[in-house]
Amino acid sequence: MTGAAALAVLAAMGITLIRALRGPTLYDRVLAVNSFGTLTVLLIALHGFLTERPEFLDIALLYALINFIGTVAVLKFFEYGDLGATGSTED
Amino acid sequence: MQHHTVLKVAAKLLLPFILLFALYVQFHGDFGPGGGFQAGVIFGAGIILYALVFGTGHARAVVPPGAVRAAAALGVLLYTGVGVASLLLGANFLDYGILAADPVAGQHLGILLVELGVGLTVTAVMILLFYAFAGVEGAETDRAVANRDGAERAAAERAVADRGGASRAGPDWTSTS
Amino acid sequence: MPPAVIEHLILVSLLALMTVTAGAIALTRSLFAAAMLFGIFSLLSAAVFVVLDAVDVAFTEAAVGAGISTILMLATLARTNARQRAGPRLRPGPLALAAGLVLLLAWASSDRPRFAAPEAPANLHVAPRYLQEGPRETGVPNVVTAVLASYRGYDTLGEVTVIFTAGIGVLALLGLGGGARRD
Amino acid sequence: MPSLIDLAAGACLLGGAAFLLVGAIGLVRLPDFFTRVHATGIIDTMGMGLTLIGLILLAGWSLPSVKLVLILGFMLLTGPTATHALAKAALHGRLDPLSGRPPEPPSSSA
Repeated sequence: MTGAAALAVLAAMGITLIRALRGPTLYDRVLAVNSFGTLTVLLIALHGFLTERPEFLDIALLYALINFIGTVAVLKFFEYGDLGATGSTED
Repeated sequence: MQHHTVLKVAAKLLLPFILLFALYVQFHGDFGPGGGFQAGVIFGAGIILYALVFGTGHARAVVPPGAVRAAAALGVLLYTGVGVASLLLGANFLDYGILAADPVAGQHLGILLVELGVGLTVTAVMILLFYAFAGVEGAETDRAVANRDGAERAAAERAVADRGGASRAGPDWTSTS
Repeated sequence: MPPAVIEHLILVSLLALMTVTAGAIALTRSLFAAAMLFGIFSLLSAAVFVVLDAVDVAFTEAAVGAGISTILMLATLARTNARQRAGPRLRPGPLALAAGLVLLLAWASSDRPRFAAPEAPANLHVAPRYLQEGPRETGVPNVVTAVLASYRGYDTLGEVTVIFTAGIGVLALLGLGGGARRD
Repeated sequence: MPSLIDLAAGACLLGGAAFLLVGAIGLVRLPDFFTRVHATGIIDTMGMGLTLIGLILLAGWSLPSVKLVLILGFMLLTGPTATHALAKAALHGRLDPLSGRPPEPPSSSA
Protein backbone atom coordinates (compact mmCIF):
# COMPACT_ATOMS: atom_id res chain seq x y z
CA MET A 1 0.00 0.00 0.00
CA THR A 2 2.81 2.38 0.85
CA GLY A 3 4.46 1.32 -2.40
CA ALA A 4 1.42 2.30 -4.46
CA ALA A 5 1.21 5.62 -2.62
CA ALA A 6 4.94 6.24 -3.25
CA LEU A 7 4.46 5.61 -6.96
CA ALA A 8 1.51 8.00 -6.99
CA VAL A 9 3.67 10.64 -5.30
CA LEU A 10 6.36 10.09 -7.94
CA ALA A 11 3.81 10.53 -10.72
CA ALA A 12 2.55 13.70 -9.08
CA MET A 13 6.15 14.92 -8.84
CA GLY A 14 6.63 14.37 -12.55
CA ILE A 15 3.44 16.26 -13.38
CA THR A 16 4.33 19.11 -11.03
CA LEU A 17 7.73 19.38 -12.68
CA ILE A 18 5.97 20.16 -15.98
CA ARG A 19 4.46 23.28 -14.40
CA ALA A 20 7.81 24.31 -12.95
CA LEU A 21 9.42 23.97 -16.38
CA ARG A 22 6.65 25.69 -18.33
CA GLY A 23 6.08 28.68 -16.07
CA PRO A 24 4.85 30.92 -17.61
CA THR A 25 4.98 33.43 -14.76
CA LEU A 26 7.50 33.37 -11.94
CA TYR A 27 4.67 32.82 -9.49
CA ASP A 28 3.73 29.59 -11.23
CA ARG A 29 7.25 28.30 -10.81
CA VAL A 30 7.29 29.13 -7.12
CA LEU A 31 3.92 27.45 -6.70
CA ALA A 32 5.23 24.33 -8.42
CA VAL A 33 8.39 24.28 -6.29
CA ASN A 34 6.26 24.62 -3.18
CA SER A 35 4.11 21.65 -4.12
CA PHE A 36 7.20 19.72 -5.12
CA GLY A 37 8.55 20.23 -1.60
CA THR A 38 5.35 18.81 -0.09
CA LEU A 39 5.55 15.82 -2.41
CA THR A 40 9.19 15.21 -1.48
CA VAL A 41 8.33 15.18 2.22
CA LEU A 42 5.63 12.59 1.51
CA LEU A 43 7.97 10.50 -0.66
CA ILE A 44 10.64 10.43 2.04
CA ALA A 45 8.08 9.49 4.71
CA LEU A 46 6.55 6.76 2.54
CA HIS A 47 9.97 5.41 1.62
CA GLY A 48 10.88 5.21 5.29
CA PHE A 49 7.87 2.99 5.89
CA LEU A 50 8.50 0.99 2.73
CA THR A 51 11.96 0.00 3.96
CA GLU A 52 10.96 0.01 7.64
CA ARG A 53 13.62 2.51 8.62
CA PRO A 54 11.61 5.29 10.23
CA GLU A 55 14.63 7.41 11.21
CA PHE A 56 14.28 8.92 7.75
CA LEU A 57 11.37 10.82 9.21
CA ASP A 58 13.86 13.31 10.65
CA ILE A 59 14.56 14.48 7.10
CA ALA A 60 10.87 14.83 6.34
CA LEU A 61 10.47 16.79 9.57
CA LEU A 62 13.35 19.05 8.57
CA TYR A 63 11.74 19.75 5.21
CA ALA A 64 8.37 20.39 6.82
CA LEU A 65 10.04 23.00 9.02
CA ILE A 66 12.35 24.86 6.68
CA ASN A 67 10.94 24.50 3.18
CA PHE A 68 8.89 27.55 4.12
CA ILE A 69 12.00 29.73 4.42
CA GLY A 70 12.78 29.50 0.73
CA THR A 71 9.25 30.55 -0.18
CA VAL A 72 9.45 33.53 2.19
CA ALA A 73 12.73 34.55 0.57
CA VAL A 74 11.14 34.37 -2.88
CA LEU A 75 8.20 36.49 -1.71
CA LYS A 76 10.52 39.10 -0.30
CA PHE A 77 12.48 39.08 -3.53
CA PHE A 78 9.24 39.64 -5.49
CA GLU A 79 8.05 42.50 -3.35
CA TYR A 80 11.23 44.40 -2.70
CA GLY A 81 13.70 43.11 -5.26
CA ASP A 82 16.09 42.64 -2.38
CA LEU A 83 16.21 40.39 0.66
CA GLY A 84 17.50 43.04 3.03
CA ALA A 85 14.60 45.49 2.99
CA THR A 86 13.36 46.12 6.50
CA GLY A 87 9.74 46.60 5.59
CA SER A 88 8.42 46.14 9.12
CA THR A 89 8.78 49.66 10.40
CA GLU A 90 5.07 50.40 10.36
CA ASP A 91 3.99 48.23 13.25
CA MET B 1 6.67 42.75 4.75
CA GLN B 2 4.43 44.87 6.93
CA HIS B 3 1.16 43.73 5.35
CA HIS B 4 1.89 40.00 5.53
CA THR B 5 0.22 39.42 8.88
CA VAL B 6 -0.46 35.74 8.21
CA LEU B 7 3.14 35.19 7.24
CA LYS B 8 4.37 36.91 10.37
CA VAL B 9 2.15 34.84 12.67
CA ALA B 10 3.16 31.61 10.96
CA ALA B 11 6.83 32.52 11.15
CA LYS B 12 6.49 33.40 14.81
CA LEU B 13 4.88 30.02 15.52
CA LEU B 14 7.45 28.13 13.48
CA LEU B 15 10.61 29.85 14.64
CA PRO B 16 10.99 28.26 18.11
CA PHE B 17 10.51 24.82 16.60
CA ILE B 18 13.16 25.43 13.95
CA LEU B 19 15.69 26.54 16.58
CA LEU B 20 14.72 23.64 18.86
CA PHE B 21 15.06 21.21 15.98
CA ALA B 22 18.52 22.62 15.25
CA LEU B 23 19.53 21.93 18.85
CA TYR B 24 18.06 18.41 18.56
CA VAL B 25 20.10 17.78 15.42
CA GLN B 26 23.21 19.18 17.12
CA PHE B 27 23.05 17.08 20.26
CA HIS B 28 21.27 14.03 18.87
CA GLY B 29 23.77 13.67 16.03
CA ASP B 30 25.54 10.96 18.02
CA PHE B 31 22.49 8.74 17.84
CA GLY B 32 20.62 9.65 14.67
CA PRO B 33 21.28 11.49 11.44
CA GLY B 34 22.73 14.95 11.81
CA GLY B 35 25.57 16.72 13.48
CA GLY B 36 27.21 20.08 13.80
CA PHE B 37 27.11 21.10 10.16
CA GLN B 38 23.43 20.35 9.62
CA ALA B 39 22.49 21.90 12.95
CA GLY B 40 24.44 25.04 12.11
CA VAL B 41 22.69 25.39 8.77
CA ILE B 42 19.26 24.90 10.35
CA PHE B 43 19.95 27.36 13.16
CA GLY B 44 21.26 29.90 10.67
CA ALA B 45 18.20 29.36 8.48
CA GLY B 46 15.98 30.05 11.48
CA ILE B 47 17.69 33.38 12.12
CA ILE B 48 17.48 34.18 8.41
CA LEU B 49 13.72 33.48 8.49
CA TYR B 50 13.44 36.00 11.31
CA ALA B 51 15.44 38.51 9.32
CA LEU B 52 13.32 37.97 6.20
CA VAL B 53 9.98 38.36 7.92
CA PHE B 54 10.71 40.99 10.54
CA GLY B 55 13.45 42.90 8.76
CA THR B 56 17.21 42.80 8.84
CA GLY B 57 17.28 45.63 11.36
CA HIS B 58 15.43 43.57 13.96
CA ALA B 59 17.61 40.56 13.24
CA ARG B 60 20.74 42.67 13.71
CA ALA B 61 19.42 43.74 17.09
CA VAL B 62 18.91 40.10 18.13
CA VAL B 63 22.08 38.71 16.57
CA PRO B 64 24.58 41.57 16.29
CA PRO B 65 27.05 41.33 13.39
CA GLY B 66 29.94 41.65 15.82
CA ALA B 67 28.76 38.60 17.75
CA VAL B 68 28.38 36.68 14.47
CA ARG B 69 31.93 37.53 13.50
CA ALA B 70 33.23 36.47 16.88
CA ALA B 71 31.21 33.23 16.85
CA ALA B 72 32.58 32.24 13.45
CA ALA B 73 36.12 32.41 14.77
CA LEU B 74 35.17 30.93 18.14
CA GLY B 75 33.91 27.71 16.55
CA VAL B 76 37.20 27.02 14.77
CA LEU B 77 39.01 28.01 17.96
CA LEU B 78 36.97 25.53 19.99
CA TYR B 79 37.72 22.74 17.52
CA THR B 80 41.45 23.48 17.48
CA GLY B 81 41.38 24.02 21.24
CA VAL B 82 40.15 20.47 21.78
CA GLY B 83 43.03 19.26 19.64
CA VAL B 84 45.57 21.35 21.54
CA ALA B 85 44.11 20.24 24.87
CA SER B 86 44.65 16.59 23.99
CA LEU B 87 48.14 17.52 22.81
CA LEU B 88 48.90 19.18 26.16
CA LEU B 89 47.54 16.18 28.06
CA GLY B 90 50.09 14.00 26.36
CA ALA B 91 48.24 12.39 23.45
CA ASN B 92 48.19 13.13 19.72
CA PHE B 93 46.45 16.14 18.21
CA LEU B 94 42.66 15.53 18.25
CA ASP B 95 43.06 12.24 20.14
CA TYR B 96 40.10 12.69 22.46
CA GLY B 97 40.61 9.52 24.47
CA ILE B 98 42.83 11.41 26.88
CA LEU B 99 40.24 14.07 27.73
CA ALA B 100 38.59 11.95 30.43
CA ALA B 101 39.67 9.12 32.71
CA ASP B 102 37.79 6.60 30.58
CA PRO B 103 38.86 6.69 26.89
CA VAL B 104 35.31 6.11 25.65
CA ALA B 105 33.97 8.96 27.79
CA GLY B 106 36.86 11.10 26.52
CA GLN B 107 35.97 10.27 22.93
CA HIS B 108 32.35 11.14 23.59
CA LEU B 109 33.27 14.47 25.19
CA GLY B 110 35.69 15.30 22.39
CA ILE B 111 33.13 14.55 19.69
CA LEU B 112 30.53 16.65 21.49
CA LEU B 113 32.86 19.67 21.76
CA VAL B 114 34.13 19.35 18.22
CA GLU B 115 30.60 19.14 16.83
CA LEU B 116 29.71 22.20 18.90
CA GLY B 117 32.60 24.06 17.31
CA VAL B 118 31.45 23.02 13.83
CA GLY B 119 27.89 24.09 14.62
CA LEU B 120 29.00 27.46 15.95
CA THR B 121 31.12 28.30 12.94
CA VAL B 122 28.54 27.13 10.41
CA THR B 123 25.71 29.04 12.10
CA ALA B 124 27.79 32.19 12.23
CA VAL B 125 28.99 31.94 8.63
CA MET B 126 25.46 31.33 7.32
CA ILE B 127 24.13 34.41 9.13
CA LEU B 128 27.20 36.35 8.06
CA LEU B 129 26.63 35.43 4.41
CA PHE B 130 23.04 36.58 4.67
CA TYR B 131 23.98 39.86 6.32
CA ALA B 132 26.67 40.46 3.74
CA PHE B 133 24.45 39.74 0.74
CA ALA B 134 21.17 41.19 1.92
CA GLY B 135 22.26 43.66 4.54
CA VAL B 136 22.58 46.77 2.44
CA GLU B 137 19.60 49.03 3.03
CA GLY B 138 18.87 52.43 1.65
CA ALA B 139 19.66 53.74 -1.79
CA GLU B 140 20.39 50.46 -3.45
CA THR B 141 17.20 48.84 -2.22
CA ASP B 142 15.08 51.79 -3.29
CA ARG B 143 16.56 51.63 -6.73
CA ALA B 144 15.88 47.92 -6.97
CA VAL B 145 12.26 48.41 -5.90
CA ALA B 146 11.80 51.24 -8.38
CA ASN B 147 13.23 49.11 -11.18
CA ARG B 148 10.98 46.19 -10.42
CA ASP B 149 7.89 48.29 -9.91
CA GLY B 150 8.39 50.08 -13.17
CA ALA B 151 8.89 46.88 -15.13
CA GLU B 152 5.94 45.16 -13.52
CA ARG B 153 3.55 48.05 -14.00
CA ALA B 154 4.51 48.41 -17.65
CA ALA B 155 4.01 44.68 -18.20
CA ALA B 156 0.67 44.67 -16.39
CA GLU B 157 -0.54 47.60 -18.46
CA ARG B 158 0.58 45.82 -21.59
CA ALA B 159 -1.29 42.72 -20.49
CA VAL B 160 -4.47 44.70 -19.89
CA ALA B 161 -4.11 46.43 -23.22
CA ASP B 162 -3.71 43.06 -24.90
CA ARG B 163 -7.14 42.05 -23.73
CA GLY B 164 -8.61 45.21 -25.17
CA GLY B 165 -9.50 47.66 -22.46
CA ALA B 166 -8.52 48.46 -18.93
CA SER B 167 -12.06 48.56 -17.59
CA ARG B 168 -11.96 44.88 -16.60
CA ALA B 169 -9.33 45.68 -14.02
CA GLY B 170 -12.40 46.13 -11.84
CA PRO B 171 -11.90 46.69 -8.13
CA ASP B 172 -8.51 47.95 -7.11
CA TRP B 173 -6.94 44.64 -6.15
CA THR B 174 -3.65 46.18 -5.25
CA SER B 175 -5.11 48.44 -2.59
CA THR B 176 -5.90 45.51 -0.30
CA SER B 177 -2.35 45.55 0.98
CA MET C 1 5.06 -5.65 -6.40
CA PRO C 2 7.83 -6.52 -3.93
CA PRO C 3 9.31 -3.55 -2.05
CA ALA C 4 12.73 -3.97 -3.67
CA VAL C 5 11.24 -3.50 -7.14
CA ILE C 6 9.32 -0.42 -6.00
CA GLU C 7 12.48 0.99 -4.43
CA HIS C 8 14.35 0.48 -7.68
CA LEU C 9 11.52 2.09 -9.61
CA ILE C 10 11.58 5.08 -7.26
CA LEU C 11 15.33 5.48 -7.71
CA VAL C 12 15.16 5.30 -11.50
CA SER C 13 12.26 7.76 -11.70
CA LEU C 14 14.01 10.20 -9.36
CA LEU C 15 17.16 10.08 -11.47
CA ALA C 16 15.11 10.62 -14.63
CA LEU C 17 13.40 13.65 -13.08
CA MET C 18 16.81 14.95 -12.01
CA THR C 19 18.13 14.66 -15.56
CA VAL C 20 15.15 16.58 -16.95
CA THR C 21 15.57 19.30 -14.32
CA ALA C 22 19.29 19.62 -14.96
CA GLY C 23 18.70 19.93 -18.69
CA ALA C 24 16.11 22.64 -18.11
CA ILE C 25 18.49 24.53 -15.83
CA ALA C 26 21.14 24.45 -18.53
CA LEU C 27 18.76 25.68 -21.22
CA THR C 28 16.77 28.39 -19.44
CA ARG C 29 17.80 32.03 -19.81
CA SER C 30 15.85 33.31 -16.82
CA LEU C 31 18.16 33.08 -13.86
CA PHE C 32 15.20 33.22 -11.51
CA ALA C 33 13.70 30.14 -13.15
CA ALA C 34 17.09 28.47 -12.83
CA ALA C 35 17.15 29.26 -9.10
CA MET C 36 13.69 27.71 -8.66
CA LEU C 37 14.67 24.64 -10.68
CA PHE C 38 17.77 24.31 -8.50
CA GLY C 39 15.40 24.08 -5.56
CA ILE C 40 13.65 21.16 -7.24
CA PHE C 41 16.99 19.57 -8.10
CA SER C 42 18.03 19.78 -4.48
CA LEU C 43 14.78 18.18 -3.30
CA LEU C 44 15.26 15.38 -5.82
CA SER C 45 18.85 14.73 -4.81
CA ALA C 46 17.89 14.61 -1.14
CA ALA C 47 15.26 12.01 -2.04
CA VAL C 48 17.86 10.04 -4.03
CA PHE C 49 20.23 10.05 -1.04
CA VAL C 50 17.40 8.78 1.15
CA VAL C 51 16.69 5.95 -1.27
CA LEU C 52 20.42 5.11 -1.34
CA ASP C 53 20.39 4.87 2.50
CA ALA C 54 22.78 7.82 2.96
CA VAL C 55 20.77 9.48 5.71
CA ASP C 56 23.39 11.96 6.87
CA VAL C 57 24.14 13.16 3.34
CA ALA C 58 20.43 13.51 2.67
CA PHE C 59 20.11 15.50 5.88
CA THR C 60 22.85 17.88 4.78
CA GLU C 61 21.35 18.25 1.33
CA ALA C 62 17.94 18.94 2.86
CA ALA C 63 19.25 21.54 5.30
CA VAL C 64 21.42 23.37 2.76
CA GLY C 65 19.10 23.02 -0.22
CA ALA C 66 15.91 24.09 1.52
CA GLY C 67 17.35 26.51 4.02
CA ILE C 68 20.23 28.37 2.50
CA SER C 69 20.98 27.90 -1.19
CA THR C 70 17.75 29.40 -2.56
CA ILE C 71 18.21 32.40 -0.28
CA LEU C 72 21.80 32.96 -1.34
CA MET C 73 20.92 32.61 -5.03
CA LEU C 74 18.11 35.15 -4.70
CA ALA C 75 20.35 37.50 -2.74
CA THR C 76 22.86 37.27 -5.56
CA LEU C 77 20.17 37.85 -8.19
CA ALA C 78 19.08 40.96 -6.29
CA ARG C 79 22.58 42.32 -6.75
CA THR C 80 23.05 41.32 -10.36
CA ASN C 81 20.89 40.80 -13.40
CA ALA C 82 18.02 38.34 -13.40
CA ARG C 83 18.56 37.31 -17.02
CA GLN C 84 21.46 35.65 -18.72
CA ARG C 85 23.07 37.53 -21.59
CA ALA C 86 21.78 36.30 -24.92
CA GLY C 87 24.13 34.18 -26.95
CA PRO C 88 24.06 31.08 -29.08
CA ARG C 89 22.06 28.48 -27.24
CA LEU C 90 24.06 25.47 -28.36
CA ARG C 91 27.77 25.80 -29.05
CA PRO C 92 29.10 22.75 -30.89
CA GLY C 93 32.61 22.82 -29.39
CA PRO C 94 31.73 22.63 -25.67
CA LEU C 95 28.82 20.31 -26.46
CA ALA C 96 31.12 17.85 -28.21
CA LEU C 97 33.59 18.09 -25.32
CA ALA C 98 30.87 17.40 -22.77
CA ALA C 99 29.46 14.52 -24.81
CA GLY C 100 32.93 13.03 -25.16
CA LEU C 101 33.46 13.30 -21.42
CA VAL C 102 30.13 11.58 -20.73
CA LEU C 103 31.06 8.73 -23.09
CA LEU C 104 34.49 8.42 -21.46
CA LEU C 105 32.98 8.27 -17.98
CA ALA C 106 30.35 5.76 -19.10
CA TRP C 107 33.10 3.60 -20.56
CA ALA C 108 35.24 3.95 -17.43
CA SER C 109 32.35 3.03 -15.16
CA SER C 110 32.05 -0.36 -16.84
CA ASP C 111 34.84 -1.87 -14.70
CA ARG C 112 33.75 -0.11 -11.55
CA PRO C 113 32.81 -2.49 -8.71
CA ARG C 114 29.11 -3.30 -8.43
CA PHE C 115 27.16 -0.75 -6.38
CA ALA C 116 27.63 -1.42 -2.63
CA ALA C 117 29.61 -4.58 -3.37
CA PRO C 118 31.24 -5.91 -0.20
CA GLU C 119 34.42 -6.82 -2.13
CA ALA C 120 34.89 -3.28 -3.51
CA PRO C 121 38.23 -1.71 -2.49
CA ALA C 122 36.44 1.10 -0.65
CA ASN C 123 34.77 -1.44 1.62
CA LEU C 124 37.92 -3.44 2.37
CA HIS C 125 40.39 -0.85 3.63
CA VAL C 126 39.45 0.88 6.91
CA ALA C 127 35.68 0.75 6.65
CA PRO C 128 35.21 -2.67 8.33
CA ARG C 129 37.26 -1.59 11.32
CA TYR C 130 35.29 1.65 11.71
CA LEU C 131 32.04 -0.24 11.48
CA GLN C 132 33.05 -2.95 13.94
CA GLU C 133 35.06 -0.98 16.46
CA GLY C 134 33.54 2.50 16.09
CA PRO C 135 30.63 2.19 18.50
CA ARG C 136 32.80 0.48 21.12
CA GLU C 137 35.77 2.85 20.82
CA THR C 138 33.90 6.14 20.69
CA GLY C 139 30.65 5.33 22.49
CA VAL C 140 28.76 6.96 19.62
CA PRO C 141 26.11 4.78 17.97
CA ASN C 142 25.98 6.78 14.70
CA VAL C 143 29.05 5.60 12.82
CA VAL C 144 28.98 8.59 10.47
CA THR C 145 29.40 10.98 13.38
CA ALA C 146 32.16 8.83 14.86
CA VAL C 147 34.07 8.79 11.58
CA LEU C 148 33.62 12.49 10.84
CA ALA C 149 34.41 13.84 14.27
CA SER C 150 36.90 11.32 15.59
CA TYR C 151 38.59 9.06 13.04
CA ARG C 152 38.59 11.78 10.39
CA GLY C 153 38.88 14.69 12.80
CA TYR C 154 41.64 16.31 10.74
CA ASP C 155 39.44 16.38 7.62
CA THR C 156 36.56 17.92 9.51
CA LEU C 157 38.84 20.53 11.02
CA GLY C 158 39.93 21.36 7.49
CA GLU C 159 36.30 21.62 6.36
CA VAL C 160 35.40 23.97 9.20
CA THR C 161 38.41 26.09 8.33
CA VAL C 162 37.27 26.20 4.71
CA ILE C 163 33.81 27.40 5.75
CA PHE C 164 35.37 29.98 8.03
CA THR C 165 37.69 31.15 5.28
CA ALA C 166 34.78 31.44 2.86
CA GLY C 167 33.01 33.61 5.42
CA ILE C 168 36.08 35.82 5.77
CA GLY C 169 36.31 36.12 2.00
CA VAL C 170 32.71 37.27 1.67
CA LEU C 171 33.24 39.62 4.57
CA ALA C 172 36.28 41.13 2.88
CA LEU C 173 34.41 41.59 -0.41
CA LEU C 174 30.99 42.76 0.76
CA GLY C 175 31.36 43.74 4.41
CA LEU C 176 28.58 43.15 6.88
CA GLY C 177 26.54 45.94 5.35
CA GLY C 178 25.65 47.66 8.58
CA GLY C 179 25.92 51.39 9.02
CA ALA C 180 28.11 53.37 6.64
CA ARG C 181 29.43 51.56 3.62
CA ARG C 182 32.93 52.50 2.75
CA ASP C 183 32.73 52.37 -1.03
CA MET D 1 -7.60 -11.01 7.22
CA PRO D 2 -6.29 -7.46 7.62
CA SER D 3 -7.29 -5.57 10.72
CA LEU D 4 -9.66 -2.66 10.66
CA ILE D 5 -6.81 -0.21 11.28
CA ASP D 6 -4.88 -1.56 8.32
CA LEU D 7 -7.93 -1.16 6.13
CA ALA D 8 -8.40 2.41 7.32
CA ALA D 9 -4.70 3.15 6.72
CA GLY D 10 -4.93 1.72 3.22
CA ALA D 11 -8.02 3.76 2.47
CA CYS D 12 -6.31 6.93 3.72
CA LEU D 13 -3.19 6.25 1.66
CA LEU D 14 -5.17 5.56 -1.49
CA GLY D 15 -7.35 8.61 -0.94
CA GLY D 16 -4.28 10.75 -0.31
CA ALA D 17 -2.61 9.44 -3.46
CA ALA D 18 -5.74 10.21 -5.47
CA PHE D 19 -5.86 13.77 -4.11
CA LEU D 20 -2.15 14.27 -4.83
CA LEU D 21 -2.61 13.17 -8.43
CA VAL D 22 -5.71 15.32 -8.89
CA GLY D 23 -3.87 18.31 -7.46
CA ALA D 24 -0.84 17.77 -9.67
CA ILE D 25 -2.99 17.40 -12.79
CA GLY D 26 -4.86 20.54 -11.80
CA LEU D 27 -1.59 22.40 -11.38
CA VAL D 28 -0.78 21.68 -15.01
CA ARG D 29 -4.22 21.80 -16.59
CA LEU D 30 -5.83 24.85 -14.97
CA PRO D 31 -5.61 27.97 -17.10
CA ASP D 32 -3.94 30.64 -14.95
CA PHE D 33 -2.03 31.28 -11.76
CA PHE D 34 -4.93 32.10 -9.46
CA THR D 35 -6.80 28.93 -10.41
CA ARG D 36 -3.64 26.86 -10.03
CA VAL D 37 -3.37 28.06 -6.44
CA HIS D 38 -6.47 25.99 -5.74
CA ALA D 39 -4.80 22.88 -7.14
CA THR D 40 -1.81 23.24 -4.83
CA GLY D 41 -4.28 23.68 -1.98
CA ILE D 42 -5.47 20.13 -2.66
CA ILE D 43 -1.91 18.81 -2.60
CA ASP D 44 -0.92 20.74 0.52
CA THR D 45 -3.93 19.87 2.66
CA MET D 46 -6.03 16.90 1.55
CA GLY D 47 -3.38 14.88 -0.26
CA MET D 48 -0.67 15.52 2.30
CA GLY D 49 -3.00 15.14 5.27
CA LEU D 50 -4.62 11.86 4.18
CA THR D 51 -1.26 10.31 3.27
CA LEU D 52 0.28 11.24 6.61
CA ILE D 53 -2.80 10.09 8.55
CA GLY D 54 -2.56 6.77 6.73
CA LEU D 55 1.08 6.45 7.78
CA ILE D 56 0.20 7.41 11.37
CA LEU D 57 -2.37 4.60 11.43
CA LEU D 58 0.24 2.18 10.09
CA ALA D 59 2.81 3.26 12.69
CA GLY D 60 0.52 2.94 15.68
CA TRP D 61 1.64 4.24 19.07
CA SER D 62 5.35 4.86 18.51
CA LEU D 63 8.00 7.54 18.06
CA PRO D 64 7.56 7.64 14.26
CA SER D 65 3.91 8.41 14.88
CA VAL D 66 4.81 11.41 17.03
CA LYS D 67 7.16 12.67 14.34
CA LEU D 68 4.47 12.18 11.70
CA VAL D 69 2.00 14.18 13.79
CA LEU D 70 4.61 16.95 14.05
CA ILE D 71 5.19 16.86 10.29
CA LEU D 72 1.44 17.01 9.73
CA GLY D 73 1.11 20.00 12.05
CA PHE D 74 3.98 21.96 10.54
CA MET D 75 2.89 21.26 6.98
CA LEU D 76 -0.67 22.32 7.78
CA LEU D 77 0.79 25.54 9.15
CA THR D 78 3.30 26.32 6.40
CA GLY D 79 1.61 25.02 3.25
CA PRO D 80 -1.50 27.21 3.24
CA THR D 81 0.49 30.15 4.62
CA ALA D 82 2.97 29.95 1.77
CA THR D 83 0.20 29.62 -0.82
CA HIS D 84 -1.73 32.52 0.67
CA ALA D 85 1.33 34.75 0.80
CA LEU D 86 2.24 33.80 -2.75
CA ALA D 87 -1.23 34.63 -4.08
CA LYS D 88 -1.09 37.91 -2.19
CA ALA D 89 2.32 38.69 -3.65
CA ALA D 90 0.95 37.93 -7.11
CA LEU D 91 -1.91 40.41 -6.55
CA HIS D 92 0.51 42.92 -5.12
CA GLY D 93 2.79 42.39 -8.11
CA ARG D 94 -0.15 43.43 -10.32
CA LEU D 95 -0.72 40.05 -11.87
CA ASP D 96 -4.23 40.50 -13.23
CA PRO D 97 -6.54 38.15 -11.30
CA LEU D 98 -9.05 37.90 -14.13
CA SER D 99 -6.69 37.00 -16.91
CA GLY D 100 -3.71 35.82 -14.88
CA ARG D 101 -1.41 37.54 -17.33
CA PRO D 102 2.24 37.72 -16.35
CA PRO D 103 3.64 40.88 -14.79
CA GLU D 104 6.72 40.76 -16.95
CA PRO D 105 7.67 39.14 -20.23
CA PRO D 106 7.44 35.39 -19.64
CA SER D 107 10.82 33.79 -19.41
CA SER D 108 11.62 31.54 -22.28
CA SER D 109 12.49 28.21 -20.84
CA ALA D 110 12.78 24.66 -21.94
